[in-house]
Amino acid sequence: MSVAWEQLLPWAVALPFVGAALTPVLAARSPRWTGPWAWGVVLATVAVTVGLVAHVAEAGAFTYAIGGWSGAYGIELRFDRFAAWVLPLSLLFAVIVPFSWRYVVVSLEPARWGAFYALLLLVMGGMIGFSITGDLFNLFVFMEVTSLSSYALVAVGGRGVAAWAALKYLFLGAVASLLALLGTALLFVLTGSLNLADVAARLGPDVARGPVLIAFAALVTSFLVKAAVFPLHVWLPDAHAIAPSPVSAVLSGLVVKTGIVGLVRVVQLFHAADAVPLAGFHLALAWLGAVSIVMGAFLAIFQDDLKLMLAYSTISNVGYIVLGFGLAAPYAAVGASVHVVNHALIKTTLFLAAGALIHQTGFRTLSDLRGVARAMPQTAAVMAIGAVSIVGLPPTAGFLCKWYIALGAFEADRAPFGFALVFGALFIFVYYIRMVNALYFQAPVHARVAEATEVPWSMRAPLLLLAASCLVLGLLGGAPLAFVEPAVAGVLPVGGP
Amino acid sequence: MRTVKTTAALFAFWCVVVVPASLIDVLVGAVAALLVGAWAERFLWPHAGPLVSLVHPLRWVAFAWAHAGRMIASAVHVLRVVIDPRLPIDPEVVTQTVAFDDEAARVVYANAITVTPGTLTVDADGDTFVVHCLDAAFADEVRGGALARDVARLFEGRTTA
Amino acid sequence: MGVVDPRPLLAPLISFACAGLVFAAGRNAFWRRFWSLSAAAVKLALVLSMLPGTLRGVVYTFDVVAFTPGIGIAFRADAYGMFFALVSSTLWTLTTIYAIGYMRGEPDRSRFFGFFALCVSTTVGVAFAENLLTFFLFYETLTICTYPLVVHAETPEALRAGRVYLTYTLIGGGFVLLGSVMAFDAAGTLTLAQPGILPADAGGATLATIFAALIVGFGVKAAIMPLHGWLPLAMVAPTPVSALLHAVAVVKVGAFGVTRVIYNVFGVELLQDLGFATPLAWLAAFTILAGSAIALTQDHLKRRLAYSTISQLSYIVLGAALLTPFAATAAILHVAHQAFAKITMFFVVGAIQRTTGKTRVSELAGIGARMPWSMAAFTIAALSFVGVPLFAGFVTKWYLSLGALQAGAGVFVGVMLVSSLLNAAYWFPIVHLAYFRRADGGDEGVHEAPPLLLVPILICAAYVLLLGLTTQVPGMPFSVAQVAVERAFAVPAVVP
Amino acid sequence: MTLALDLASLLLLAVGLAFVAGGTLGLVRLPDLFSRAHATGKCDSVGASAILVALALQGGFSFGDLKLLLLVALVLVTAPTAAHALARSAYRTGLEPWRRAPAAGWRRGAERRDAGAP
Amino acid sequence: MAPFGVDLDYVAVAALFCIGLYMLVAKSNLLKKLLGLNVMETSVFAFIVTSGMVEGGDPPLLVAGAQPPFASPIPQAMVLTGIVVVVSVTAVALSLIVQIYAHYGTLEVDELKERP
Amino acid sequence: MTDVLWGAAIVLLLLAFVCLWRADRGPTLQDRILAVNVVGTKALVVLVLLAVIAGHDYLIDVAIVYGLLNFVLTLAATRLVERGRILSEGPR
Amino acid sequence: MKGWALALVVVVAATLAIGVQGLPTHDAPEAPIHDHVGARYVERGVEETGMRNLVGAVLLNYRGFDTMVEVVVIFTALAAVLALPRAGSVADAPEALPVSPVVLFVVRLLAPFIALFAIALLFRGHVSPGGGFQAGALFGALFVALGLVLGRRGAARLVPERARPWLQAAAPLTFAAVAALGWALTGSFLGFPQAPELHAVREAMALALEVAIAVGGGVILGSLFQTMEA
Ligand code: NA
Ligand code: NA
Repeated sequence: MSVAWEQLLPWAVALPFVGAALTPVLAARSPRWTGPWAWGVVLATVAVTVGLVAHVAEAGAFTYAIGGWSGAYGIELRFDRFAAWVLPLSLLFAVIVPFSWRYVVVSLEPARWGAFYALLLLVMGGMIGFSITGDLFNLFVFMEVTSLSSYALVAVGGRGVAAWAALKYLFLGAVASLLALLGTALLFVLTGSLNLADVAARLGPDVARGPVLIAFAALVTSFLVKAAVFPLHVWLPDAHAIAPSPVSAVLSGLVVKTGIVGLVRVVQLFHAADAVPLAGFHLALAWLGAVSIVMGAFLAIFQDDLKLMLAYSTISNVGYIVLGFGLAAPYAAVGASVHVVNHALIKTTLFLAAGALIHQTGFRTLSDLRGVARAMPQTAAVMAIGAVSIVGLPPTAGFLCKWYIALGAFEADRAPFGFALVFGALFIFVYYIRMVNALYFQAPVHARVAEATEVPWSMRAPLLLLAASCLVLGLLGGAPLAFVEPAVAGVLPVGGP
Repeated sequence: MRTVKTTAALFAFWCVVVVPASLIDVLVGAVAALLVGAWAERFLWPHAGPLVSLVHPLRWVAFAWAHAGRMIASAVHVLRVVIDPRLPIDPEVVTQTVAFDDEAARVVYANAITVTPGTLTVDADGDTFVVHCLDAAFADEVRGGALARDVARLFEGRTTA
Repeated sequence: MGVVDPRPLLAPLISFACAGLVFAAGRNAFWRRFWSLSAAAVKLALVLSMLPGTLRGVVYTFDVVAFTPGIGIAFRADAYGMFFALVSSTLWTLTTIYAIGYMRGEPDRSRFFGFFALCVSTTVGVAFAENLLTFFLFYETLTICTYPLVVHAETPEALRAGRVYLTYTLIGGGFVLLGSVMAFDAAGTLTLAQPGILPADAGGATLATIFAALIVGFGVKAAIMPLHGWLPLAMVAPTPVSALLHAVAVVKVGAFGVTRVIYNVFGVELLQDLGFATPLAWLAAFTILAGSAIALTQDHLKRRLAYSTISQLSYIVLGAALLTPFAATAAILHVAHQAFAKITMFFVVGAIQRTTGKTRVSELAGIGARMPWSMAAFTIAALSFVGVPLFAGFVTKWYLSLGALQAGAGVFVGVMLVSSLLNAAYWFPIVHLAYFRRADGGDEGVHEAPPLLLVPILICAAYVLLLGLTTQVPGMPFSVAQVAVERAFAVPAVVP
Repeated sequence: MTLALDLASLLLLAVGLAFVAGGTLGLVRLPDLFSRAHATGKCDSVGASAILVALALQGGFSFGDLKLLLLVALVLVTAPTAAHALARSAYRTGLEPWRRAPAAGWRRGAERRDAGAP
Repeated sequence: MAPFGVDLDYVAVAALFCIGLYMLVAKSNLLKKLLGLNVMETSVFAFIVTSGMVEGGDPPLLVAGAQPPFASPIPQAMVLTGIVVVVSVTAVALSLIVQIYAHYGTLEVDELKERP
Repeated sequence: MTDVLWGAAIVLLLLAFVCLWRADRGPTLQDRILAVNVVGTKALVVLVLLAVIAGHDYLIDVAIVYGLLNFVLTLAATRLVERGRILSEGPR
Repeated sequence: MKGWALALVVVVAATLAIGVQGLPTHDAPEAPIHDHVGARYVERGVEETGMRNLVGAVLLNYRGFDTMVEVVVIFTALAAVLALPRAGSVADAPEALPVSPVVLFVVRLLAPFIALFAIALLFRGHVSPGGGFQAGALFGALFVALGLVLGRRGAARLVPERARPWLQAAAPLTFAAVAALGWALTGSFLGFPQAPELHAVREAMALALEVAIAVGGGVILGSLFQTMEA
């Protein structure tokens, strides 16, 4: 029996949304079942997503006209290979949701369980929609679903500090959204259209350059903020560190990637339109990426708080991705695309493992967590595997990303970025080594750490699964490349390698 | 009974807002008014019916007339005050106790004070009214209680369940 | 002649698997030892099984995965790689035995032996790497796997040494990565199967950058001065670690990398045209002399050994940088010679430390009487280093001098001579102290090292003797080195 | 008739604007929340109502303009109520009403009362 | 309106945008910042709506008697959606502000920064 | 006549800006709410003016909605303040 | 801070001033906004959607997907506020402070009219803009106002306890249901049938969406305020 996968595309968005809407209804009757329910919804969505991805891998990109209004006359979904590459990230929710069961039961009163899971599902649905929509305004609305639920998820865990971190996040996020809306509005005024492809087609040479440039700058700035590229990262560290660990995983691993996806979409649009000086822009992007790598890593070095360190590391890793796309060379773009997925997986692993350590010991700084590896060998090992992966040591996938991006730097005759990339990575070594040192090679200073027990299986199983995935993704090495290269060829101003 | 009255008032309102042009408009209005009227039972006054129907209509008209006059007068008064470069005010707060039998009377009194020149109801808690007066003359007026008597007369003979 | 065969992949994988089993063994000493030893044996057997083929000129290859054309993970056991793999797997077997004895009663032995196995695994991986990418992969993994061994004691001193070690090696790794990326960009391939891949028309600046990046990168682990700062500090590690890693695995991987860069990335011909090798040769010569000079001033035994290692490694670099077949032969041979001699010395120093607690040269008076067998082995190694004829070290120095003359750089012969004098100056006092001075404490009884320590010591010492005596015996390292040199220079190596 | 209506309308409009302006002036000039609430609660509601009635008279009064009267009722009910709610909130949260300082009394009577105040 | 060749609507929009931006950045009180944000958002909405107007155009209600040209319906739909989004964000922001005030007793950023 | 109405609308808008000064100045939160409420009333009138000027009856509906929202939001904000949920005047 | 802010504003203002050069004069009928997609909606909107109010046609039909996501945004706001920890009482908060009887009276007086006016807006949605959203805003205001004056227990009576979560989820769920129906009828997600014999279905679908937006939006707005105020 053959499934008409194309017909299922809108349901990849609608399923999590419907699931989210029903979660509080369920919560009113029995809060206990909201977790499994959310998991079920995630699994169903993932099933649809995976089917779609397989379909695209086989049959290529396709569009879906919502309501039958095709082209610019309605809203079009576009499932291209780039979307197919980033969409499987939603798989991570299938691990994060069960991981958070324990957290939810221990830390939240039952009245809030439904809302918590609903927010997780909303983040997921928003991200999926964001990745597949072919409409500028629709992009904005989906971005808002993700952003709004992210703000709230940051604040779930505590009162003062958490709310303050969430509000800072909200303010910057709202400004970013506003910029995206401004850019969308300008492009709409200039072209009379909201459809990405159509806008690109209508941004002819007779369209005034000034407003186009402003629209471009507004959109790009917006997504750079969402992606937390230095120096637009200021919202990230507190938000990601203070949020509950499963949420940190979602935010750091997944939500910042919407900024990247948005960036790719914008560049795609403006490249097709040939309306702005993209070469200069790419160079600027590369610089931002390089600075992010170094500054993120540099700031991470000074963090004693485990999660804060991971948060800064996200800035650094996003730097890799942005640099990769900024180099505008096929190899670099491949590396950046791979790193989008790679970093999501690894950062999820790390944050969940950090969460497990904090959950079991009650401590969150490296100096307090010293020597915890003896008491919690499995969690510590997951942490170490994550560290090795994110540092990008061979034979992990992280290495491959760096390799490709550096290669792209030389390919594009931008050798200095190759240097920056390679040696920026050394900073990252430094703080992960600090982490491994603290966990493994230093004696416990707290009895609670020395006597901690391993996490319960509902948390441990996701951790082990993730760690295994990190290794597999690394050992698979180039296997995904066969998929990424055409994906990148479709979204970049340059052909595939 | 109250539901019917509410529904009737609502239907009249509907006619003003929608300006029915077809039978459908009327029917929908009637049904909607009935539904809202029924739903309003959940939050309207627990014991009494709407104000309008229970007060002698003529008294009400007279009071409303006076009310409108007070309103305009007070607006004129404030206007005079604020355009006077000296800003001739010397506010004073008066606390007054007036016993009304009726919740509606209390509200009407509070409102009447507010729209009377130079006075503003700051608080109304049971029988106690706190009035902000722009100067002593108005304070004395409030203390004199003429307005309170007017309102009391307006509600005289009204039965409260 | 290339033959597809999984053994070049299996050899490193064996100890990877073994490492997992050792970690899993936890506190169970039997299974820890069992897995460690059997992996060592299997690996040695695997490598040896390829030796006959290698001597016949067979090259075993195995491609694991190709990411894009020219980039992938692949293994290839050529003669030079075989040579290096043989040395390391032989020494691993011996060191494992020694370490079992040495580490008795230490905490965290599973961690120790697990990472120990991983280190050797990566070393063999480096030996069999078909391309620079695979090479780099193992090169970096080695860095990470060594770290837990360096900081094993978990003292502040150890942690500091670990930090310094990582700083040096990771920056070095960065340079290697950079050089590799640029090389790929220039050549479109990274294979190490050719006598040089870089095109001459890639541009002088680019080629110079690649050369500098790769040499600096590998030079860190090869401890070429001034990149050697980590090595003396790393001596804080347990002695088997110093022995294996700082005599064989880590440092040799660096030196091996340098030779790979010279012979397989650039190629002799291109380098001769470019002239990049000359400064490298001078740097190596400087390191040889300066390392020895500093060793002379060290009283701490392991530190003296460390500076000696720095000096000795540069023989290999110098040999490679001279770009002549004789010098190349010397370079390759020295990989084995230095390894066996130095490991002998470390073993002995470790044994002394374990049995008597002495760690300084000045404390060794009369030790020859107390530990006659150990000190005999030490003496053999010292003689070899000094370059006394019939000992292995002499062979190296002889060929190196020939190579220098062949290259028209006679000055390096002078360097050899001065170095030998310096070697003598810092080794013989130890021998003298050991045999010709009486201990102050009067504790004159024989306290030889326990058998688990002594047996590896004696085997290594015997091998040092053998290496010097058996240059003409097929199957011994010399013959393998010859095959390797023939490949690198595409001419039969002349045996004088 | 139309002229008369228009004139009435214009007059009401002018008066309304004057009241609104007065309310605004009061909002700016008056010394504390309570006195400002006087200004807005009265001037603004009356002024806005006047303008709305003026608009209802525009071009004759039609059935559709009943809606405008609805709006007038809304404004007349809500503006004073809002002013009251705010004044009450300020009063209950402890805002002291502004008093004219004795020395600056603008008429003699003020001093007398202030002297008698506790 | 475009006297002196200046499109006054655009000027008003830009002015509103800048006022909001100033409030957002310069004010220390969180509520004022939020207000500034809303002013900025309002300016963008105003931009969208005015851009959809047309000289002498009717609203896009095709009832009897309506004459073309009509204002474009898309900007109005966009703004309706946008307003709802902004209201939602504002509601969440207010909830967070309520939390912050309950915890710290202040809404001044300068003071919040000093709290742990 | 239309010009007169335009003029009235502009005057009202200017007055609204004047009110915003009070909203910024305070000093109490109630002052600000009051100022915003008054701005809302003016905006309502402007909406009706526009409705009459352009003949768009639907704008009157909008004005009614606006007036109601203005009232309810004022009450809601007042309530939040008097319940101590938000208070802009932090300790000085 | 102020200086920086001012500098930023100046930069932004300058950028905007330069940037707007060349923006199409709005109001001009030949602006792109009027001649492309917008033109088609004006031309064929009534025929294609059956709605005379083109804004409604865009909201519910042409760009109904946006609106679906938008109601999800409202729902997100609710979930967000419900997920937050309860604010807890401020020590000196006058918890039992009763609402002013004047306010109570006025709100009670207005409430039924507000409700009916909201319904009127909904009912007239097909000829005047807003419809569902304005009605939703009014319902929201209504719930907020009643919640204010009635207190916790009084407000709880406004909507039956068990119906509340369903009403809160009404808008997204209705959208999904309508989308599914359209999927079944026309083969496209959220497709509205155009066949003449299905016009009644089409109207019912649009009405369902409007009602769901109004009621769902209103209930959510009310819940938001109550949660915040509590
Ligand atoms: Na509508
Ligand atoms: Na919408």
